Amino acid sequence: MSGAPFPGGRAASAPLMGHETEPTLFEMSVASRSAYQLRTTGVPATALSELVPAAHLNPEVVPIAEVSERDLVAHFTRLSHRQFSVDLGMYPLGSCTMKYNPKFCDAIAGDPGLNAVHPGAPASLSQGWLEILVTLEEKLCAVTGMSAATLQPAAGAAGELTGLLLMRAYHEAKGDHRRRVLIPDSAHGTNPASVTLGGYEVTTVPSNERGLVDLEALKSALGPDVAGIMLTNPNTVGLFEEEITEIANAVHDVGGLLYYDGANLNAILGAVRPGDMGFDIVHMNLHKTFATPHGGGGPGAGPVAVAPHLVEFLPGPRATRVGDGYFDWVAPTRSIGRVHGWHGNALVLARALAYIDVHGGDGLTRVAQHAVLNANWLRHRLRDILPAAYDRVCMHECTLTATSLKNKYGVRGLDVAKALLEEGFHSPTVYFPLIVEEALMFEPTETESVQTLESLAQALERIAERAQVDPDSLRRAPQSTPVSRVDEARAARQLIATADAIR
Amino acid sequence: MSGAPFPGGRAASAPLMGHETEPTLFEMSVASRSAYQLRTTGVPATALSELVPAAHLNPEVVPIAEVSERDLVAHFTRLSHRQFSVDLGMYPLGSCTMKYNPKFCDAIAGDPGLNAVHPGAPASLSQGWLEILVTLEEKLCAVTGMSAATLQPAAGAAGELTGLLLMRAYHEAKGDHRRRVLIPDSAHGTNPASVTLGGYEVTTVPSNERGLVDLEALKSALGPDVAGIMLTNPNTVGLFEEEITEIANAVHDVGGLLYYDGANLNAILGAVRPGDMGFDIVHMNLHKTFATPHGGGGPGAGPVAVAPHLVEFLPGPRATRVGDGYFDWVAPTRSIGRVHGWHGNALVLARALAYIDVHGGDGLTRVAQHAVLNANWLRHRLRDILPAAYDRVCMHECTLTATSLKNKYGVRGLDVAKALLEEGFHSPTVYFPLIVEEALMFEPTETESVQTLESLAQALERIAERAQVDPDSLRRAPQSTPVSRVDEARAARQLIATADAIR
Amino acid sequence: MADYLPHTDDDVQSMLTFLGMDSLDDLFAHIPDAIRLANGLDLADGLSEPDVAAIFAGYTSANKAKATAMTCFAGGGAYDHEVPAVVKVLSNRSEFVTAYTPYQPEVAQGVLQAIFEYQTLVARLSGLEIPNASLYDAATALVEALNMAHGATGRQKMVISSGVHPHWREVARTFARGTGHEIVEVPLRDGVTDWSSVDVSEAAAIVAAYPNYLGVLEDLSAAKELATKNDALFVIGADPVAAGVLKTAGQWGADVFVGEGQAFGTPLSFGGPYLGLFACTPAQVRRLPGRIVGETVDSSDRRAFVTTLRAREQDIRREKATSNVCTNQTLMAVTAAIQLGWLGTYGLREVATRCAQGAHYLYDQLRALEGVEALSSQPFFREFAVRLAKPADQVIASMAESNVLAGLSVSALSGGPDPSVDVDIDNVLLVTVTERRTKDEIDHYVNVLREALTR
Amino acid sequence: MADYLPHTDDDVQSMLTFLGMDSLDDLFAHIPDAIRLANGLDLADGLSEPDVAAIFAGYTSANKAKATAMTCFAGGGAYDHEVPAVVKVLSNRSEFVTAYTPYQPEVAQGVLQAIFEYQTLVARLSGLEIPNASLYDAATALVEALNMAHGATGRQKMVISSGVHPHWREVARTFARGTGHEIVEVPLRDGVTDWSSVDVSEAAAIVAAYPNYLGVLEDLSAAKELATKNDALFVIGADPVAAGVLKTAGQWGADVFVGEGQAFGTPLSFGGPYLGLFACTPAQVRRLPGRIVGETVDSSDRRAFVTTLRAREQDIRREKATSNVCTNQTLMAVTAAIQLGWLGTYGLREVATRCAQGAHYLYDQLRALEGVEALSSQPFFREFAVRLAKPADQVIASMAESNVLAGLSVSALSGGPDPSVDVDIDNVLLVTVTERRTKDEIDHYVNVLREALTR
Ligand SMILES: Cc1ncc(COP(=O)(O)O)c(C=O)c1O
Ligand SMILES: Cc1ncc(COP(=O)(O)O)c(C=O)c1O
Repeated sequence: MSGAPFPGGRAASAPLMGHETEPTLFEMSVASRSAYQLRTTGVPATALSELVPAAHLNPEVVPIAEVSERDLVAHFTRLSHRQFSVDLGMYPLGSCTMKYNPKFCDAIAGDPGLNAVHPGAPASLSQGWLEILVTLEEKLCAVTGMSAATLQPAAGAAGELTGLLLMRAYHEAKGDHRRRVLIPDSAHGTNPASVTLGGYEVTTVPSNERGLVDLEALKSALGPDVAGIMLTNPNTVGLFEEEITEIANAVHDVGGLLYYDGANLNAILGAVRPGDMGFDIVHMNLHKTFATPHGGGGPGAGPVAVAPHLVEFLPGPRATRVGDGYFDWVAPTRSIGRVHGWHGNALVLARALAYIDVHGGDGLTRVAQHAVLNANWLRHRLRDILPAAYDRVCMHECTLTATSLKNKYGVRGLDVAKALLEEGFHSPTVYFPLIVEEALMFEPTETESVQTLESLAQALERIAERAQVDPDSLRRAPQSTPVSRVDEARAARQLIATADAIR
Repeated sequence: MSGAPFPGGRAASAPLMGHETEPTLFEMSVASRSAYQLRTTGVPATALSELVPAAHLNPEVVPIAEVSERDLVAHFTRLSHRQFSVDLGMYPLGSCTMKYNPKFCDAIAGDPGLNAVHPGAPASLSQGWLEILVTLEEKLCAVTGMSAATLQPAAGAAGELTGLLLMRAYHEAKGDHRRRVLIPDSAHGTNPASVTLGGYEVTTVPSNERGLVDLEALKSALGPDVAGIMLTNPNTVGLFEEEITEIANAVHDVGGLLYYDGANLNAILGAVRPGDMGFDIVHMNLHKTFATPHGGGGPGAGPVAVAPHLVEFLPGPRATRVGDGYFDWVAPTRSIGRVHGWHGNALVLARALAYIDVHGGDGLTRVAQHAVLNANWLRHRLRDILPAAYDRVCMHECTLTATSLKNKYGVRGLDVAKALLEEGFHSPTVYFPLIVEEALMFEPTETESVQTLESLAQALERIAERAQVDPDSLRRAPQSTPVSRVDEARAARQLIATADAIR
Repeated sequence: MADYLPHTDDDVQSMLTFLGMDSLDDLFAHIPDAIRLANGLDLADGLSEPDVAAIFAGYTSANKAKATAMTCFAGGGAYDHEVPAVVKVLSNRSEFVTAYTPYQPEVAQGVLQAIFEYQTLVARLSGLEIPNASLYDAATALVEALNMAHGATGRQKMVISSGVHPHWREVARTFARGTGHEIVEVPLRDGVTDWSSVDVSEAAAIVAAYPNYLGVLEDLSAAKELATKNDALFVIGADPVAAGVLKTAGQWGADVFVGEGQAFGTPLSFGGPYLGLFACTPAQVRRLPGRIVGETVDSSDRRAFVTTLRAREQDIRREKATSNVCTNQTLMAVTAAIQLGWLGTYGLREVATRCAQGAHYLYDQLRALEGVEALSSQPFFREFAVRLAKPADQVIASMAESNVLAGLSVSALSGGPDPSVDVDIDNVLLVTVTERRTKDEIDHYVNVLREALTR
Repeated sequence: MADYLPHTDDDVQSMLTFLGMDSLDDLFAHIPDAIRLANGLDLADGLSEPDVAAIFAGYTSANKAKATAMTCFAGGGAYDHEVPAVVKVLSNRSEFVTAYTPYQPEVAQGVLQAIFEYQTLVARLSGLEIPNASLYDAATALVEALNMAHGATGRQKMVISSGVHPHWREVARTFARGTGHEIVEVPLRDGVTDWSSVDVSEAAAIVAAYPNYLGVLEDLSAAKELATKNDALFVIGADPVAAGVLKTAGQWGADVFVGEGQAFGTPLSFGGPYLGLFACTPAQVRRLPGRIVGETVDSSDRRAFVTTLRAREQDIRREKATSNVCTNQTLMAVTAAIQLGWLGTYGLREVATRCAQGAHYLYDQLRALEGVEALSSQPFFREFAVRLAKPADQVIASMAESNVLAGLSVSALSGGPDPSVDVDIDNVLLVTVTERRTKDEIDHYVNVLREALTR
């Protein structure tokens, strides 16, 4: 007898040594084991029952987990070895701009001079932070060609909704109650969802055979009840809306506003600005264009910049330059109010400012140039196995299609995406945008070298070859990953969202 | 044609996605790519040829590598995924004390208040550092029962040689020129190598059938030409030299000194001190007992503590408490001189002090107790498949033997060690100490839980079973690791020590 | 000129040649000239990292209030808790930091399992079965709860205690501009919500705070009863640290729990990125906002994790989605799982207890000070409000000179008068004590405050 | 009471039961009572991490000379170079930090390949074919070089230029106590080694420094000739940063190169852990000290790396080993590979060039100062010695008040009179400029020094 009923502690779950599963923190837990260490305070250790009435005390102990620091480290280090990341290799997820995240910007955010500041400290005691916010706002306006911005929205979708509320405030201030917002059929799902939350109805505008907004269809959808249109340019297919000025005029003509979904801003830095295209409201995804890390699904930051006629409505309070080198919080006169519990994802904002400062105007321009160069090189390189949905010069991403593989060998885009994992690359975005059949959307970003692009192309060539020779192996892919293809249907059928769920 | 002759950038080399090799930094290099960014200084950029005579300038450019920061990150992150470590799982290497290295101690060493101090700064400007060194010295003396210590030696072997030079200085100061140093046959290889460098000859003392120094053989090896003896206690088999007092008396009786190899100090913290056993000189491996990380083979730190009669010979200068809260560098009166370019591996020393402060006397005592408990539990748990070379209570490590597996199935200790890698554990130390046939030396350390020990035991049971059923598979192990069994003979036959070596 | 671009001039040339182009400009030729930027961006040229670091050194030195330089007694939803080195190191593992949302579960088990563990902890601490994978912060989590209540009841009226943090209420008001919700704020009397003062009939949600933002522990039974009686969802915004020892939202009968998870391993960070905690009853699962990770198996029947119930989400349901949230705060959720793993069951209890002990120790001393009066006589947990003889912002400014961040001015927090405070709000100071505050620091606080009041 | 031990009381009890024991003491029962500690260690009880952090905060604030607070013009073998965030992050990957020496190559390819890359870089920078995997530091690397020379020639006489760093020479003298080497130190004249002043016949090694520790670039042809003529090994201790632009040790004809690798990514660290660089000609490979990594294949013919030529090492050869070194400085070697990868071919050249530019810019201004005299008229690289009108330690102390670390006192470095300096050594200051020093900082230095001299 060993006295140890539940074995643990193996590294077999780390792919370094095999493909077994890692226990959960709760499975590792052993009663009265612990890791925490707290400061000696000297504060009288009065029993809690003397401080708080019994009615408030939980009669039960809420179980967390009881593990040693050593096991905690092993567990999360092993989990990290089961996780792909930009730092491990190319992550060509279209629409996600998974570029290299400079460690320098992380170091900036890790400085206690920034991260140990309480958000409720008076402005006089947090001048450095206010200056960061003001400076970032100014630079984002320079990049987008807008007048002012709010930095509060915590991600792109939050920026969208903020933008729609600004649109609403603008119209309502004029006593103008509009009903609809136009959205192209290629739009990202957050756009229509935000429209609903903004209190508007969605009118979908079809794309034409060139993958662009159908200008005639757009015009016929317009009317005095249209509050505005949400676009991203380049659009989600990776193509530039060449008739953007005509679109802008048409929307403005009916009194509508133009909203720019900044997810694809990386393509046009230094080349063209949303403001110059006629947009009134622009959100940016700092976690895309400005290289702040995605964190496995956030945090992001979705600042919203606006044209002069919308500045008075911006969320407040806004860090503002109020005097010679002095900054204070000022609420815009007709502010829609806060859209975040404090000032936004501040450390993400600081990272983005550091990124902008390092690049400067010249560097940001090169960023877009090389991002576009890479996408076009890849598109052209892959033309024989995965043709582009729209075969012409694209911007920072290229939407390819696996229809011919599907028709010939029954290999779907998803299978290609999964097989790519075995080849050491993250998959592209699959089945988005919805308007392209068997879409595989590759966004290489500017930080990948041409060697890496070539390597990706060769991997896809090998996969195309396997499609011919052994299509079944692709449908079973991936096999060399920590787990093989995951049963998503089962997860949805019987929800097990916690370790305590009844199975 | 793609314009990219050398593909790169795949993560396939990271075990997460497969088992391919990672290119070298040099294979990734592309002319005029770069990552570095330097401060703008404003210093006149005079041509180097105007500053340095042509005779000194290298007419050629020394090639380093030309990679982007992104590729640098991917390369070394992928390499890290090809590397086992304590943070990933149990690392029961006997004699190496691979315990958990607290992240707190790393944070201490990462503070610019310590790591940005120039070693040549005057004492008045580096009082914090001097206080750290003095405090650590005092605490190490309390742990070992000695009078004073030098913190300069950079690892255990450096400590050994320093100790031998102290031994020599002691004898020579008395005009006593001795010739030999005794070493048990179970000693670590650094011991005899250090003896040679200390200018002495090695006399090997055999172990008896209990795995301990043969006292009679020792006595007969002693004589007036013996400068001293080097021992570790517990010895390298993991057993306590119970006759240590008799040994000490015998050595002292001929005027010799006792040197304590501190590699195994973890076993006896708070239980017994080398000074009380009669040792005159003690080195410690802070990278073992005091949990400073091994760094893949260093840095370590090997302070040497001595009894009163050796203090005057210690290397200098030594940080010394010279007044009320003031510290200065003082050279011992008959110092043998420096043994390190500066003050030793200072950041390692700071980590060790933090570790000692967290544990305190009580915690260090528990460390040894639990380390010994774990080793004995494991020894007893494994008795049926891997019997102990000496079957009785051991200290912090247990030396088991695979002879029966070898005799029965032709499976060697090395095969067991390699198979263990497939099971998610690092191998134990194999074939050391030399006096045990097919030795597998396990040192679980105190930071592993009994669950982990049980898991290890079950893995070894599976391996023992495989030895019976499919011994060949063990001889081919490991297979699930980044590379399979490595051809060591070929490496030695044709040395390829650099990417430029002729193949 | 600094950047992170790999391409050499030769690379660019050969790539252009491959594309049959002459210059990088050709790639942008299809953009109409009229809108092309003629002279690039109106931004200075790039600087090297160390040059930028020097600029930021200026910012950090201008941040006088950093908790490393000033002893922090400010709270109000943002707490100065111990974050040990081990948690920082693990949560900074680049695999977690530089991953995207786990779209390909086969190579995202690390993040997915960590979220699953986070979800388990949120469920336990909230006492509610269905957590999600995180939201932006507590304020926006409250908005999602209101949207859920609207979805569940079809009603628009949201009855919110003014004991809910003023910023959360403000955010709720902002988003109500789009959803059309009617926000009814219920005043406090002696620090306790006076539910009887408003009409709660036809309410979609009854929202209470626990403890409320002024620190008071309200008895929530009455609010629960109101919610039940009126078929409204009962939403509790709770301090998750308190959940280490106090009744959980579930125990009080909540249908929805929202909270701020910053306390679990995320530094003060000037307010973000923080962590919106969210959990609800199984009855509301199809209305859950954001992502949720579920357990399943892979094709070899090994346990695996995956984001699930995706049919609620915006990328699939588009304008009918339960929420528009996409990118959320995963890294903070992973961090919370790590920090809670470090604290463990008894560490969390210890932190909660020490917070309460420190707060009460300080409170008892302040009550004896001239010019300081407790705002309410109610029980509290780890923060409390006092009414000073002087404006709170003046006191904060003068205590800052002694490197004490005295707390938060309640009028600054509320942006003016607020139904939560029925006395002169300008003089109300919200004081918070965490487990990091020592007796010496607290005693020093008392002395410095005494001085500030008599100055 | 704080520790990192997992065992609960129950664990301990059940484990003891498994062993048939009653208490932990039983495990130590075989240790004779006479030597057992009766009352434990004479050390205070353990403190929690934050308590210990508070103690260390006291130490760090007492370290006035940190380069973050004082502009560093000190060098002498320890340099204030730029270490970017990316290098810190990568070299702190816990897989590198918490691994042991790569005894099991199948799970140590990460460290092994990184060392292989490091070795390649050392070979290139030294101009010698056979590097090793690192030694403790430059001083001990020099000792290994002397031992190699002894092994190669059978001789004991080591002729060392006093341009070699005083500490390295002292370490050589210390270890010569054991090996019995005769250390002959050669004086400098006007900063240049006067080889003719000593008898080099029967020398095992001729050791020169490049640049020498006073910054001077000596022409090493004469020394090389002496070595050749006397069948001695020619050992060069060179600044590896200089190797970015200056002649390599190999180009000067060295048989052995030693150097300090701290400049490659390791912070000043109060002197350690640093990195002993070592390389030699193929003729000496069997005498190589320490570990060396070689390329080979695995059983599937995939490229793999492994420590090789192990037959030289102490664990196999024991008392006949080429060296006693076991644990070395791998993490610093890995860090050097990363830092050099970041610098790249042209970054290293740029760093070297900027060091020289800064040093000459400062030198030119100092020459114009009253009370400052150049110690030698010879060419130098990035540091130089000046003779002041006042004792160097006084000047350093007074410049420190303006937050300038003025340099190193050569008499402090030498521990007294030294054959390298033939003037009043107390007044000699060694001044260093790295690529991090700005023109403003250098100009400020000049002003502060002027003040210090006239005070
Ligand atoms: C085109 C587009 N719009 C909006 C978004 C939403 O951004 P976020 O995820 O930051 O909310 C995304 C994110 O993927 C996107 O690709
Ligand atoms: C028993 C023993 N002595 C000495 C040493 C040498 O220590 P170091 O590697 O620090 O030089 C070791 C290291 O493995 C050891 O195990």
